[in-house]
Amino acid sequence: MIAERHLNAIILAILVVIPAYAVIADEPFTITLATKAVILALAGVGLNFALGQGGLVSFGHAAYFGIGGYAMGILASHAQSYTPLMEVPFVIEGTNSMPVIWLVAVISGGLLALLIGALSLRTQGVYFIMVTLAFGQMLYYFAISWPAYGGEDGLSIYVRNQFPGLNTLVPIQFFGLCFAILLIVLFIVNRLNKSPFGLALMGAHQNEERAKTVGIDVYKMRLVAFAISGAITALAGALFADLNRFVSPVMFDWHTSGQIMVFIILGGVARLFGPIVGASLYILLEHFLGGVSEYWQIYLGAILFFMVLFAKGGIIGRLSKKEQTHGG
Amino acid sequence: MSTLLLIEQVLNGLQFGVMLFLMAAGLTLIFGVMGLINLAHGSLYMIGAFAAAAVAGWTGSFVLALMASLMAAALFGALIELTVIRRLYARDHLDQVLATFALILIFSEATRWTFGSFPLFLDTPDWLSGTVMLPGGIQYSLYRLAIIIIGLIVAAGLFLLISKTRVGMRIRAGENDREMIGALGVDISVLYTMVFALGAALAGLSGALVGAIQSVEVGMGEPVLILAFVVIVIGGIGSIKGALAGAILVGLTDTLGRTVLPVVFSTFMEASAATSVGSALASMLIYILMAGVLIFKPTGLFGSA
Amino acid sequence: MISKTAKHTLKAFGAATALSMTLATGAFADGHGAVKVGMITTLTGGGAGLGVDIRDGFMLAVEQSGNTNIEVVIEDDQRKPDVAVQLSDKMIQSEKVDILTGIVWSNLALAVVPSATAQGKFYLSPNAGPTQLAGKGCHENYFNVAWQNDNLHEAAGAHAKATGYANSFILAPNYPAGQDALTGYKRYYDGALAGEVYTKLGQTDYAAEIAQIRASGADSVFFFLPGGMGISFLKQYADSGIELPVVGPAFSFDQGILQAVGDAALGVQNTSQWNKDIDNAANKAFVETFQAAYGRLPSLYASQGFDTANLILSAMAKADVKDQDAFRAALKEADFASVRGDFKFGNNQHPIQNIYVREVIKEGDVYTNKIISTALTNHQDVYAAECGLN
Amino acid sequence: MADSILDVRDIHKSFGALKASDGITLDLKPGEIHALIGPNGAGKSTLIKQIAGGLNPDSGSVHFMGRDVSTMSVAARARLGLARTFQISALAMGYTVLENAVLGAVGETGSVFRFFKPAMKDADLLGRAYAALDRVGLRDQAGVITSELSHGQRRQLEVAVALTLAPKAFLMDEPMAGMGAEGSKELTTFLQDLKHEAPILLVEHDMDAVFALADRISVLVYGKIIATGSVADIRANADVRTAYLGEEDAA
Repeated sequence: MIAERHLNAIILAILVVIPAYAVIADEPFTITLATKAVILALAGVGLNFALGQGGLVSFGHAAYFGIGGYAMGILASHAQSYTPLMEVPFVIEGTNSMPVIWLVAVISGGLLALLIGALSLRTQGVYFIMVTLAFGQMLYYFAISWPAYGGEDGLSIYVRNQFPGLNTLVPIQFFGLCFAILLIVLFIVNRLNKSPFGLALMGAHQNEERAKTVGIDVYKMRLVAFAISGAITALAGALFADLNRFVSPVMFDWHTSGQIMVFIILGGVARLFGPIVGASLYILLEHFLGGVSEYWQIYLGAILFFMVLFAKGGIIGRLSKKEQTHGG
Repeated sequence: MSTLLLIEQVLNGLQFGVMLFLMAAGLTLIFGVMGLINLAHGSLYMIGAFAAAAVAGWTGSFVLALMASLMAAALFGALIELTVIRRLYARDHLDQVLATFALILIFSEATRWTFGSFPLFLDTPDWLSGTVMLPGGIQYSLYRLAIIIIGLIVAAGLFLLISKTRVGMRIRAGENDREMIGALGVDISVLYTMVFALGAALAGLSGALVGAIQSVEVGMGEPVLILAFVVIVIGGIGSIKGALAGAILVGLTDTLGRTVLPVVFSTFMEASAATSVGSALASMLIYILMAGVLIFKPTGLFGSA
Repeated sequence: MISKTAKHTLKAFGAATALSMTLATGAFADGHGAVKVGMITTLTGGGAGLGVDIRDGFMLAVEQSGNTNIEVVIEDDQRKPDVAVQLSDKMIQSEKVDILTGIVWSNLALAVVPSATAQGKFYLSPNAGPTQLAGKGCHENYFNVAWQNDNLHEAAGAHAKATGYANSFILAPNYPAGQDALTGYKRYYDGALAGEVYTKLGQTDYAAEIAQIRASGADSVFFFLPGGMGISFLKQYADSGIELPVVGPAFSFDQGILQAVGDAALGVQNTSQWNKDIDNAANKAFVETFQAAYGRLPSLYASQGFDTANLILSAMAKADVKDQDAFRAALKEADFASVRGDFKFGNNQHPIQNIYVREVIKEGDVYTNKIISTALTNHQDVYAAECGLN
Repeated sequence: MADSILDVRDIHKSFGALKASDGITLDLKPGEIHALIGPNGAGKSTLIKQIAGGLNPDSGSVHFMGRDVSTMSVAARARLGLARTFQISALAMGYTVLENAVLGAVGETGSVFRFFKPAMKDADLLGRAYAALDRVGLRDQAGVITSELSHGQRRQLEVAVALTLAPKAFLMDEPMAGMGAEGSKELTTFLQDLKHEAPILLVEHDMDAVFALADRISVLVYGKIIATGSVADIRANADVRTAYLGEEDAA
């Protein structure tokens, strides 16, 4: 048993060492896997803010992951074909600049979450879980049948988008970029968690009545938290799309929502680094079990199941001794 | 669209709804009594269909196949309840979602391992195939009519079970107050296993009934599972009455939506585009319905806060 | 047993063959350099049957060749495009394969093929033939060994026209391949349309559509509903008592799912570029050996996997894969005995081939197809003209 | 009645056939403890909910500090200075004692939308929280997780959280419940002191405490106030004796 902050430092170190080793050993695919882990972890960090800190069990975060992906896909495909996105009332051109794409992804993810949250937060418990799922499915079917951007075929972007000063097609550089974003977001989320906002959000999670009786507008607070959460997951979606140079409606599928949730539960709900551990472990399992048997999903299912039953608090909860609080 | 066609489509929507009800009833019972979100309910549906297909293949009897589906699903239901599910009652919804999600993976791949990657054959029996002429000149599938009747019988049976019998009284007590039922001296763990097996049997039955006119294949339970959740959420979780109302509402909305919307759109759009846009909207319609219901009634139509 | 997926098993299998076939293949083995093939296909979940067939057909050809210079790495894409993309990265970056193949679905192919060919790898499609890759988006390293997506639907349209259908009701799921299917049908069919319906992808209940068909006054029905959707539709259609003739592409009538449809499919006419009764030596041998090896009749997909492997083997005999230009030229010659009979590539490296009309029959207890006519002879897709290759 | 802090006017609330509030009128004046007593099921909780927010009356109004707050949310009323403690402790059980107090202080600042400065390093919030903990004598327990507190300590913490709001009036739902004799006595003294800061509407079962503390008492029976008056008035009131105290004695 070690302190959570030490554990977190070890986790970060592993995430740096593995790709560094892969560069030396010339194993670019290992870097790709690590990049995927980092990006999915980021999606998880987004959900974890709503789910862990806020107690808002969203089963529809694929909506934000997908909208981020499509923000990238739509902008980049227009840049690729040199056609403007819209001409009336004013011209908007596509772009292949990552920072612009990220900004669009974050804003559209945040706005979408604001809209969905405003409606969903009227419900609670299982109803909330299911109504968020419903919104996710709505977008999924919309994306499949909307022909303008490929429908079920999705959109292929032949070249990864650009970031000033980097060659994003070099795996380690793209990894570095994603890792840096993850660190920045982790820093921000950590501050958020500890801020009065985070304190009140978690307080309302633990006891909603209490938060209300000290004068906190719980609905409005949760709505803002939900929007922040959606914006972060949308950013991850944009990066994921760039990792694959491809977007498709699968990003909106309920399995995607479930998977992001799995990362959090595996790693540890409301633990800052929970999604990172969860996503990394999931990808490792998927990668190695896939080589063991055609029926590898049986093993994956069994492992997930035993994790739920016997590792309460996720892996971080198991390994670290300190309960996360605002103390200190 | 002619009135006659519209009536037939209403009937189709009703039949689709009744089918959903069989699935949703178990789901809502299990949630109402044990407070469990069971994503693996779709797997029990699949098990029912596979058991029916296997038994129909051996014996050629549809009735035996239906009984096999009931028994196999109930057996599997009881088995997983006794071994794993009961450990989840005290957990929060999040753990339940993940654990039962894991069960889906296990069940799906184990089924594929047992039965192979190809869909199985299950057909309607001769005495239920073909069509009947309904009043007004509607030619309607006998089998679908049978599904409507079976569904309504099951619904009536469930209402009687819950309102009139001792077991039903215990179920109602369990919904209201888990401690009280313990105090009544009822062995609660037996009750839970029974309720879970009952819900599983209903799912298995609907899998078999539907399997005869659809495709018996791995993964067949998932789309239905999502629909069943939509149904019980619209109806209010835990309420059988709500499940019935929700199922029929969803069935009608979906069926009428996908036939009427393209027609509506074609009044002001070019035909091909109208079909495409109309169908796109139709595929989103039940989710829009669900969101709409929850916005105005946050605990569903018949749900209690 | 080559029906196991793991690559370890396959390597072991390769070693075993090497021992037993040294004499027979001695000349072959020292011909040209080794080739590593990465196969990304669907082996789990609902669509696994198709991927399993492609894999089994492919591996059968490899086994029969006795060529020890070919190594095959197989991975499961779970029918998810993002997984497929990552597997292709893995195959290219980590396994360092020369050729990719195996993808079943158009949307997955669209996710993988452009970037794989851009990275200088060959991609040989054993099943999907999306429009985007046939016209302007064609690529010198992309070969389609199956068909362009429209082909079988065009053949169905041609067949409907030839049969004299004048008022078809047509339906397909509302997604790009479904929209292409209806377009393809309409390209060759010139009668009226009694109705045109897009269903929800993954829909399993077709009561509403069937009621529309009944009310529409159509004289024939064309549908494209792959996988479980087609099984559901056919069973429900048969149960509805509507007697209108049905035509469709082979996908809903293929060996793998026909047993699940049962009597409901009997007599239905469908279009395909292959059937087990095509009369040539290669096909006879293929059907027999496939049945012997796997205990089931081969499907369309198995035949496409088999042809894909033989195409690669034929090119290996002529050129070293490291010499891309030579190898590409060898592939383009298509100098192998296709189970379809005549087979050659057009300028866009998609097949020019006959497409037949088959009818579903019952042989003993087994449902299968027999060819009744040829719908289109030496048919090439319409997009070839837009392709810059020649 | 301009001098009333809290003013409940002719509230009616029915659940089906049950009239939980049947024309209740009562007020709370500065500097007083006004106790609300009544047998179980008399409608005390329903009344408190309508005063605190969260349950809207069918008719009638609630005025607080001269404003009609009848349609305001719980949070909005709390922000105006209406503090509340609960019958069953409503605290963030996973938080430390200090965190709970800081949560109250955050609420008092009026805006929860402060995203960057750590709450537990904010001198202003901490000062307010510690001051409240000091007053109820929980400072030594500041670092303890709330779920580990004794029952009595939780009641104290409830009061402390209410204090961080610098309230204009308190609604206290059975603060004595579950307290030992010693604790009750201490709390009694404390409340005597507190009422000069902000008046207290007190729902309490402990009759000794009520008679010791209250300046005025209202008796609620079947949704109606049957009597309001000083301790002596109520002791002497015949109706109250039969309707309420009599039952109590018999039980």
